[in-house]
Amino acid sequence: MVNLNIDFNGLKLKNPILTASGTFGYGTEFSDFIDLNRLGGFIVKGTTLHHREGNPYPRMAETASGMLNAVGLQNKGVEVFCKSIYPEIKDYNTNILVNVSGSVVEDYVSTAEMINELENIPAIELNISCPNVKEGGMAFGTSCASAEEVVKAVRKVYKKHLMVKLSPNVTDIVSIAKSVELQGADSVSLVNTFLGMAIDAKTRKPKLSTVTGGLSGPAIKPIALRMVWQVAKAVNIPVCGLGGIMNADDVIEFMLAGASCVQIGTANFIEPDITIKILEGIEHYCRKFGVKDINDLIGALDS
Amino acid sequence: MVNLNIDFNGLKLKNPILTASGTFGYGTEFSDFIDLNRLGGFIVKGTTLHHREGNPYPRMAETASGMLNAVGLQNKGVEVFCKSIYPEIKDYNTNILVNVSGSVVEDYVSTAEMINELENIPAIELNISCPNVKEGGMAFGTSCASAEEVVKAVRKVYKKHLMVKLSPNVTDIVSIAKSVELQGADSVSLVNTFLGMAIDAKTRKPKLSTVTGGLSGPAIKPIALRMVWQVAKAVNIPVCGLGGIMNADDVIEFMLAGASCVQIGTANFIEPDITIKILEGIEHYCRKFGVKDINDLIGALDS
Amino acid sequence: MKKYIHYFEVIYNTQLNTDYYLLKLFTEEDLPAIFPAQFVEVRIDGAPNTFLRRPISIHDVNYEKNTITLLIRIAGEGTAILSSIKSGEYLNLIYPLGNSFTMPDSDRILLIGGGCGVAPMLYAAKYFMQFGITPTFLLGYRNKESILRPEKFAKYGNVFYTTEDGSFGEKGNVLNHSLLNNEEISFEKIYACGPEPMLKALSDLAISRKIECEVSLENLMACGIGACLCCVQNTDQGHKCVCTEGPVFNVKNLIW
Amino acid sequence: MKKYIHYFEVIYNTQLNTDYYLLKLFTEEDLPAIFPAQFVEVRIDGAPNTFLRRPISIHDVNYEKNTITLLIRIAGEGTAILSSIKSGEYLNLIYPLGNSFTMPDSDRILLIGGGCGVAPMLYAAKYFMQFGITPTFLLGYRNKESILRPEKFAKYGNVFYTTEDGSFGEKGNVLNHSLLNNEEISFEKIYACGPEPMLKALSDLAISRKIECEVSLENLMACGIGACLCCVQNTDQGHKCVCTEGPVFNVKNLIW
Ligand SMILES: Cc1cc2nc3c(=O)[nH]c(=O)nc-3n(C[C@H](O)[C@H](O)[C@H](O)COP(=O)(O)OP(=O)(O)OC[C@H]3O[C@@H](n4cnc5c(N)ncnc54)[C@H](O)[C@@H]3O)c2cc1C
Ligand SMILES: Cc1cc2nc3c(=O)[nH]c(=O)nc-3n(C[C@H](O)[C@H](O)[C@H](O)COP(=O)(O)OP(=O)(O)OC[C@H]3O[C@@H](n4cnc5c(N)ncnc54)[C@H](O)[C@@H]3O)c2cc1C
Ligand SMILES: Cc1cc2nc3c(=O)[nH]c(=O)nc-3n(C[C@H](O)[C@H](O)[C@H](O)COP(=O)(O)O)c2cc1C
Ligand SMILES: Cc1cc2nc3c(=O)[nH]c(=O)nc-3n(C[C@H](O)[C@H](O)[C@H](O)COP(=O)(O)O)c2cc1C
Ligand code: FES
Ligand code: FES
Repeated sequence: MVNLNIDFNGLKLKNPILTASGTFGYGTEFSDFIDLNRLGGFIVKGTTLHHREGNPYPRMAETASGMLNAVGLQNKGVEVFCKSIYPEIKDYNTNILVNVSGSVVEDYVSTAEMINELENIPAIELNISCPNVKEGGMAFGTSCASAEEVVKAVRKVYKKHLMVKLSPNVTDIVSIAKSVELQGADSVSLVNTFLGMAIDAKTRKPKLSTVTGGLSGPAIKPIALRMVWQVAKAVNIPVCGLGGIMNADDVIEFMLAGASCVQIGTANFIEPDITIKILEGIEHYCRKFGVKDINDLIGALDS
Repeated sequence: MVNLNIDFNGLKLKNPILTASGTFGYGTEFSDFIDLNRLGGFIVKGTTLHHREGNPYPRMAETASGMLNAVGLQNKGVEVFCKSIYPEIKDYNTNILVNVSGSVVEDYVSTAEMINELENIPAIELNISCPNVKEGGMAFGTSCASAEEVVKAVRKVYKKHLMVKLSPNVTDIVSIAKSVELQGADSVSLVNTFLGMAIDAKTRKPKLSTVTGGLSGPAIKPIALRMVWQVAKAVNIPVCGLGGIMNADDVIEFMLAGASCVQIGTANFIEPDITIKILEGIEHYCRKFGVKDINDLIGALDS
Repeated sequence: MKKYIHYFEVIYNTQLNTDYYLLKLFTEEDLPAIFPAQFVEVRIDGAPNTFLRRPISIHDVNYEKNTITLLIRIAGEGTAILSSIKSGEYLNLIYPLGNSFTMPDSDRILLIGGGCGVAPMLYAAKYFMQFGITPTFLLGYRNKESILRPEKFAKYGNVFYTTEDGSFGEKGNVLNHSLLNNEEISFEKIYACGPEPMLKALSDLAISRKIECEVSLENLMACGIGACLCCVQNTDQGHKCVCTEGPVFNVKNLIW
Repeated sequence: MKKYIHYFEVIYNTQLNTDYYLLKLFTEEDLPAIFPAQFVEVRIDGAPNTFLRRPISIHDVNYEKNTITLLIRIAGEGTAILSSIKSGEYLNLIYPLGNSFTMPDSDRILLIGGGCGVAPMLYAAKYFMQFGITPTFLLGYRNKESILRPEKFAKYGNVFYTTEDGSFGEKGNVLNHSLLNNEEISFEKIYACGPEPMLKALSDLAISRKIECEVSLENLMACGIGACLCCVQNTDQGHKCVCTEGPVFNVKNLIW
């Protein structure tokens, strides 16, 4: 038997497979295809203090081995989440994380405070890296000072596991990671999407209503992997790695680079049952290569 | 007849198609496949003051819709270039640019000085963005201060067209572009490769001898296009766009985003005659959409 | 309604005209109940630019033979790959997706399809027919050559045509057809699918004439199952997902 | 030597055993002169992870029929796609690439191939035979079942085998074969291709016995034409490109 349990700085994961915010709805969208209870956890949609309609369509463009999105944090706001959505999902036997987004520090704080009250939500993922909202999001994640400010404020009110999601659109992701660690983050997740753009040569128009959007999918994997490797070496809190993961080998690579767990994002769109296939692939890998405990892979890159 | 001529801040291009440094050797490698005289120009390998053996192998890894390289500026040094290589290529009827790289400011300056003497080299491309050399390269391109320093120093000795090649591994490429403009760059080219990494899950080893390397190819196109769009809006010097261009539509997209000319990089490896196919594709596009002058496309994004 | 991921074997792939192909697909699994205007998400293997699945309407269903039929118009790389698939090969489908046309109260219903928008109308008619409802079809094409499966449509209702060049049926587009412009003929409900400008014009007409009208919309989709929120349509209740809250919308709720 | 980009039609694709396929390819263009150990760069269409071409040795050439033959071992996605290509389909090749084995002075030459490394040896022998040279082959395989095209090799020289399990020829790897360990038999020159550990051991042996030895190396290639400098091998003259200054190196110049 292979041990897949991971103690992610207090968060008990039955395996390293989580799903990425904004790509997995509220989990229930996938219950026709997989048993959600088998996941290490899932992270629900970006949730903001107030209801948001998101950006106008078109919100999506396909690119080589990837896609751009400009959803813009469409969600019904944290109150509706707590009242109507939480009760529907709270009894899954897995870790449910809420991805908390905002445009001003106070919004992050108020949202986190409300989520803090939800018994079956053991952690939030603080999204300081959304490239798709004008007012902020990514802006918080692209300088140490602003990242510190928001993490510090949220840390005061949020008592459970605080994961901070980093933006890859920076010169030096390591120093941002260190800043949020200093302010008491329990873990970091990386990466969010890369700011990109697509144009229709025929119509001469941008393919997204917002011109730019967030790039995800296998195209970004090599950059994401490099960032995880750099950050994992530099901080003492654990790292959740993501960006373009499509199969079990990809997960192993992120773990070897230093991630203690991973998130599956865009891949869910193509194979709604990919998480479970990957989980089985990981078990297969461990058996094949004699790995008895998945923890042995974390940071085990032979370089 | 479609006009494809472009006056790129004094550099006369017969069409917007150049080739990217490090992907086109010294041009002659491609003479079996295309007539080099038909190009708008070509940019030879990264050239340094002294001979460089480059990095150990493996230097290459394939990724989804892209590749990582860690060549590390292998070249025989500027003296050998001037004495042995330049005479072999100088009579092509196209613009030959030398990509000038270095690890300290003085090396850039000395190299640029020597190239300045070569009659048939109308421009250099200052590479402040190579991610594959430990000592510098990219470090110059990731802060405004260091970018300014090297451009200022080279500007003093280099009298012809000075193109500066920017790194995409930054939070704010626009401010770097503005800095180099301020120091007298005649144009900017972007992007160089993204710092990435690949791991072999089976052997647990990095796929590159240097662990990290530069990501190129269609995977990066959406990010490169966004950066070109941002920079072209912000500076008054012209922009040469590159990153994942594989076909004529890609070129049109870069031009609509604001590039006055483009470079074809990794695509040359897969189709050594791609430049000419793209050139013909652009003519076809212009005829189809009634574009009489290619200059009309520059920055003509309808957003 | 439960969604499935099944492999289907290609029984045949027939070219209907320059741009259109008919794919008959068989699965060993039991087909779930499928409703009119529902669609599948097809995985397109083998090209870096067709990373995401492609949404395609369910054109026909045969529960006895466990087959579904798709009508494919070549629009780009993904549909071009589909058009070249050969019998015996397999396609991976997620289905059945989306809501569906609602049941009418009478058989005074008109099914309007423009171009590729005729695809869901065949199965819609077949479905309604189970309930004793015989619809009228109004199908718009570019010209006579581009008309798709006329005998097949004729089986399930009265068919009227428009062609842009007048080479068959009435000249013009479906909006110009006398059926719609004859105050004598009244329809309880119109169901339509086709290019957005056509649907918009139809919506105006239906609203002004107080005819119920449901349209099946297209949108760019990443997931097809309501998870990504990429495929939104603006409505009087805000952004709605075309993949789960559509593709069918009552025109009175749409904000175009 | 001029290089070409040509389309080739697949004449046949035969599976030789679990991992190996033989592809015969025809082009309407005139074949240029091809030298032993040269290779092609095949474009692999239809998968995002096989973005770059794949280098494959030229296994055989028929100038009358304008065909070349490739021996493919499934190593990953790209070679798997090649293994499933069907006759009548087309492959895009850049060729002929690389330097080549140099001419020997006598026919006391030994061609050593290990596993997939046997690929270039067939054409090498055929090429040398034009000059009246009949080589000796020493081919190493895992077991009897994995032996490739024995009759074909037998046409061009004397063939000796090793198998790891001893099921055919001598047991062990090529280095263990009595041919190489019999002081009576002397070869003027050895040509070899195969896994790196085998080539390294052979190199030591050749150097210590003062036998000329040329090896054909593999390396990861992006362009195949000397433009990218990705495929370097360390030598006593510094980094050399395997694609243009190789794949053939004299072992005395190699720094492994
Ligand atoms: C609910 C639904 C049902 C559909 N039913 C059918 C059907 O029965 N038969 C059929 O042939 N097609 C149908 N389509 C359209 C089909 O999904 C697109 O033509 C296909 O995704 C294009 O893929 P491609 O790779 O060939 O083209 P691409 O290269 O991706 O695109 C080619 C062009 O088509 C546009 N396009 C791509 N996807 C869509 C889309 N989903 N909606 C609108 N425009 C798009 C692109 O912007 C581009 O201009 C349906 C779409 C939806 C949303
Ligand atoms: C000059 C030359 C001649 C060759 N001749 C033949 C031949 O005649 N027949 C044949 O079957 N193969 C030959 N090869 C090897 C062949 O190029 C690789 O097996 C192929 O590129 C693998 O591609 P893939 O997509 O199937 O595997 P990938 O998924 O790309 O790789 C699978 C595994 O093979 C390794 N690999 C990939 N490419 C190479 C390479 N070029 N050298 C060494 N290891 C590699 C990878 O690191 C990985 O571990 C030759 C290689 C060279 C350089
Ligand atoms: C459609 C879509 C919506 C997303 N929404 C969010 C979000 O609300 N909050 C967030 O932190 N990240 C969001 N992301 C980013 C993903 O969680 C993830 O960081 C990114 O897609 C990279 O992983 P991937 O390549 O595996 O998809 C979204 C991504 C996509 C594609
Ligand atoms: C193998 C290789 C070597 C490169 N060498 C250089 C170099 O010497 N100098 C430089 O400025 N850029 C170098 N580059 C970067 C390219 O010029 C180009 O900026 C990058 O590849 C992005 O373009 P592409 O996606 O079209 O390849 C190199 C790229 C590759 C793939
Ligand atoms: S396509 Fe993802 S929500 Fe509709
Ligand atoms: S593969 Fe590019 S130089 Fe050899």
